Amino acid sequence: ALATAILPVTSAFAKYVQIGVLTVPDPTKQPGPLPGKVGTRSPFEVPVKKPSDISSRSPLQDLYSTITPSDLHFERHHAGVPAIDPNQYELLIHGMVDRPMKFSLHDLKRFPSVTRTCFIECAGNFRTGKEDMTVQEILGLTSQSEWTGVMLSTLFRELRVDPKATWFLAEGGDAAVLTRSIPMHKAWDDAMIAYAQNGEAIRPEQGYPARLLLPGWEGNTNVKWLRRIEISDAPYFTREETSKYTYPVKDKIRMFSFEMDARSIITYPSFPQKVERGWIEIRGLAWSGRGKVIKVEVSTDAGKNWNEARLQGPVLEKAHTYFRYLWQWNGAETEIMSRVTDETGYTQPTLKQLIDARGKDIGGYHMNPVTAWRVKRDGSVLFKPEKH
Amino acid sequence: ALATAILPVTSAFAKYVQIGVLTVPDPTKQPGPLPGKVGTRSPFEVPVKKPSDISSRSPLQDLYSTITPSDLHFERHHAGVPAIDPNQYELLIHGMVDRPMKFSLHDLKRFPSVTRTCFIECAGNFRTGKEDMTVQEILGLTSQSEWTGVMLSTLFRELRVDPKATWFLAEGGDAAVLTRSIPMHKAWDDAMIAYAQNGEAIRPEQGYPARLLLPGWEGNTNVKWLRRIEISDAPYFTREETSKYTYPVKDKIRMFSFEMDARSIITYPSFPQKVERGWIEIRGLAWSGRGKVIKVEVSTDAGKNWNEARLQGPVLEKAHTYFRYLWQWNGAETEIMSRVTDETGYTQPTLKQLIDARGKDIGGYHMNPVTAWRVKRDGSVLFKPEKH
Amino acid sequence: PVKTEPQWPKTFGYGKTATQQEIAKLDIDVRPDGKGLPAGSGNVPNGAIIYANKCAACHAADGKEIKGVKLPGPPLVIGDGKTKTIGNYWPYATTLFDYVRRAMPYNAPGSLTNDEVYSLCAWLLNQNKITTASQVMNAHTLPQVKMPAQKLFIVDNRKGGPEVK
Amino acid sequence: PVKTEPQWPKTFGYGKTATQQEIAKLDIDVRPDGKGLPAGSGNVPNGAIIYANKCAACHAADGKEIKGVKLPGPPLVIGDGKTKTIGNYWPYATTLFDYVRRAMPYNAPGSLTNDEVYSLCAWLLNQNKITTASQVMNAHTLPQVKMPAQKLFIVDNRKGGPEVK
Ligand code: HEC
Ligand code: HEC
Ligand SMILES: [Ca+2]
Ligand SMILES: [Ca+2]
Ligand SMILES: [Ca+2]
Ligand SMILES: [Ca+2]
Ligand SMILES: [Ca+2]
Ligand SMILES: [Ca+2]
Ligand SMILES: [Co+2]
Ligand SMILES: [Co+2]
Repeated sequence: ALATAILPVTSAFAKYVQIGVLTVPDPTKQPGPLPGKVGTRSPFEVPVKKPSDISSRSPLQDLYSTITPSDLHFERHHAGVPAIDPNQYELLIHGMVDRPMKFSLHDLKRFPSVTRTCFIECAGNFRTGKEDMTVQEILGLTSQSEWTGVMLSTLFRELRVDPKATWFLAEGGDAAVLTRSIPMHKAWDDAMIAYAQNGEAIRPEQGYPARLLLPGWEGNTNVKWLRRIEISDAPYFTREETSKYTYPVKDKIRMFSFEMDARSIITYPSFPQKVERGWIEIRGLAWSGRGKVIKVEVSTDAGKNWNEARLQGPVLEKAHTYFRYLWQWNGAETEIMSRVTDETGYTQPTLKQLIDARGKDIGGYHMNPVTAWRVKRDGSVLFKPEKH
Repeated sequence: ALATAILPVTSAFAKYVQIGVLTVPDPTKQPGPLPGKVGTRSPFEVPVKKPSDISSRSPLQDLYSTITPSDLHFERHHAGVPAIDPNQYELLIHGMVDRPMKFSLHDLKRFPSVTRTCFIECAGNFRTGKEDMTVQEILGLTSQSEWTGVMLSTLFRELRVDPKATWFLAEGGDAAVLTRSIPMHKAWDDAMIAYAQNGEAIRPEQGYPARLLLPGWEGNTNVKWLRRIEISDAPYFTREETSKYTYPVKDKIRMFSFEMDARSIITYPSFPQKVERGWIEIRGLAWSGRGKVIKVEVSTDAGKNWNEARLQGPVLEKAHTYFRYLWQWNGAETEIMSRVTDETGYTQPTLKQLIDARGKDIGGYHMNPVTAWRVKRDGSVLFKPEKH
Repeated sequence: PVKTEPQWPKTFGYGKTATQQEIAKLDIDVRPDGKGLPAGSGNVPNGAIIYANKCAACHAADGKEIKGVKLPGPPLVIGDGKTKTIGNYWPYATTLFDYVRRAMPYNAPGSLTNDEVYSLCAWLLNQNKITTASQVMNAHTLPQVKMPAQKLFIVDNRKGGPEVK
Repeated sequence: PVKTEPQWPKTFGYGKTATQQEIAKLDIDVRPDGKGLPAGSGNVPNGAIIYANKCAACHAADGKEIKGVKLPGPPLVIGDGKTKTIGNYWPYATTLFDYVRRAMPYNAPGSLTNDEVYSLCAWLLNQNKITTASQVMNAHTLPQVKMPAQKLFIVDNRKGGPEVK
């Protein structure tokens, strides 16, 4: 029962792994399963997303670098994952264009293609309140992939867009038929239509067969299962850009808040991991929706002193960037935390700075505060939730 | 029956997909499956490796960029995939050291870590002989991952290696207990022990829980399921470096041929894809075991003229590098091919150049010839096998 | 002789022209200026009946938050508390038509007629004390509804750079 | 004040010292100079029996290639053709001991005693016409066997750079 529950049993593997037995007594004395058609995970490694009814979160504390395995990419959808037949799929582009057009998936793939690695992050990516929270629970609504597709500008060029156009509407083919209004300049800058993820066809949960990719912008604007683009001279004020993805800033409500501000978090050590006295390599992720990460600082004394961490290269624009910092822990209780600075000079703020800037009724969107971990004398690590 | 055969049915998905039905009539009219713990592939996308008894090959013609999804990474093993319990796992390092040591997986993960993206390629990666061969069949024994682990030099520093040591033996914990002798300089240069692949724990087929990674060197030397390293002042002449992975060069047999010479192939268009008259973006992969790719040239007229292709950045050392070249096909029969030049000035040779250099009895190792595709008048694409 | 990649052509020629009919089938969006609103109309009494039949199960009989109860859908009608609803948070009434027509009811999106959607808008706006019980909703009247929250909304005023805002 | 990462310590202190006993358990490799060969010995007649029982099913009764038949294992004995075998391709006899002890028989690797492996080496070397039928194999004699192919082997002579070699 144990084995059937946690084993990714392929037919080849099943032959060798007895029910209830995860290993053989001595693997050097018994040939294993032969080469297969599709690889497996070790039965000892069971990374999973943490699902709720509306989202599921990447297990960032269990990951080792900047690529999120495609099947662990966070999910946020508003009416489930649609089952789309790629042979029926069409993308319609119309509105302020010389020639409205529709493109099959095959058409999209024929255009000059580009590949870029960048993060996607849900604008509502922050939870707090308890000490026993994992990175996944705090901000697991961000993941990174190597995306391949066609530049949106390549398609717009094909249709001859009216130069007076200022916005476009992107619409999904899911049961929420989700829509967002996007300023045209993003199309001319770096917007893509992605049909591949981490080398293979994009996964259904990430928008199969094609999605909008707006590097660095609110996850919700990266419309999945993209079926239609309408080019316009005004935004549409859809439900997802008025009732949702807006937030109080003092006495006003801010909308069309596209760029994701710079952010970082220590993923090791973090709850529920445990550490031992001595040398510890502190590790984590940093990113910015506005460009490159240029610096990550780590404090191991509750913010009194800050130390510059090493960045794993190549450091890419609008991309999760892995950082590492070597620390000798003397066994005393302390707090560790990280803060990132991006190429625009923006440094990740504290919760207090965010509240000072936006007021007390700060809401749940675009929350990127410095988050601290308490390292206890016994080596356990607890989240330090802050009131807001 | 169709659906059960090809559907990656998760419990969540199963609720919505009826047997025999891959799509719903209109996905905008019916909510789909909710967020899940582990993502799925679209039932319309079934990329698979091509297995034989001893290897399985990556479907390079179906991939879109440079990361190989972990479950599609090529496999080559000599006695199957061992089932290893990570809690029992130990790496022993001994021989010409001040202090022989053993490291648990936990120990390995505590050391300062590094991440690097590079290819692995089997030294025997070349098949030819038929027109209806796919890229996978011709040279599918290469894949690329983002690897994370500890530099071998970090461990060797810990044990204090005798400066007189010149070689080390790396030994796997599989049923072949596979061994290779490696010159010490590779350890001081860029050898790693990798425990993670594409963000998660390394897969069983790629060496779980830890493998040797020797960027740019023969796949076979990247010993998987690494259990032991012995530091020595001479090579061991193991079966894998004498009976195998050696090849005739004129009247001699060349051994310890570590670096993989530069190579490229067009993956689109390639057999069994079909093209249409008009603009075609030719796409492919290029790499070198000696450093960076600096140039890929494409010929669309059977080698008479060569045109420089675009390289997808960032171009990394010893890494699969994606290239693209825009071509207007007039519908006439022709041959297309690519050749790479690496940062050492080496240009991928023709089969004739290889035979001139090594003699007629050239064997199957370290074969990196330029490979051509015939584009037929009807748009079909066939491999052009050359005699050797 | 080594050449480099040719210039891009004026057009690649992939894809097909979309007909007006094909566009009309998908073009369901509605803008605050009323662009996109279809013919038809609806009123509060009809809206009340449709709401009771097709919406109340998830959004409560009166559309209001129920303390201590987690309904399948969010509250839609302004209540005692500060919960964000149509009445105190939505800047444009056209968004209501657009969203309900495309996405509701959650279990059968895209199933409502245009008249039904107009009626639901009439009822929801009236329940939220924005319009009167006799106000008919159609392509002409709906864009004219002035939403209380509209004045609160500002476009992103972050400017990039070092400032925390 | 911003500091950067501290210098690496002389030692991180992770891991444990390995005992000689722990090393001996895994240290099964054999070098051409004989380093690693265990005590024990074997001869051709014993080798013939063990081979027939444990190896012949996969490598043929006489170890030779059979034209038109694909055996589970490769041929081990030099035949008429140019097939690479121990007799015409292997540079060192010690490799035979090392490999057979660690990896054969394929279905039960690591199951042979040292004496059995020495006997198999004696038989295979004799079948390949390298040693005589009376030659005993042990830690002393095995490294002294001169393999016909040894003179053919050269270390990689590619030098990097532009040359195709
Ligand atoms: C089966 C449950 C269900 C039914 C029936 C249902 N809804 Fe909903 N409704 C929801 C859910 C869940 C959401 C939130 C969806 C999201 O956030 O993506 C929602 C959201 C809404 C919203 C947006 C609220 C906001 O503040 O953003 C409106 C308006 C709405 N529904 C109106 C209706 C109307 C009108 C009907 C009937 C025609 C209806 N709903 C029927 C579940 C339901
Ligand atoms: C169940 C089948 C099987 C049995 C039994 C078996 N072998 Fe093998 N043998 C193989 C296979 C398969 C290979 C090739 C393995 C590889 O290439 O990784 C092999 C390879 C070898 C090689 C290396 C050949 C070369 O040219 O590199 C030798 C030597 C060898 N076997 C000796 C033996 C001996 C001695 C025995 C009996 C003790 C034995 N084998 C029993 C299947 C078998
Ligand atoms: Ca930029
Ligand atoms: Ca270099
Ligand atoms: Ca419209
Ligand atoms: Ca909600
Ligand atoms: Ca040894
Ligand atoms: Ca073989
Ligand atoms: Co979101
Ligand atoms: Co190989």
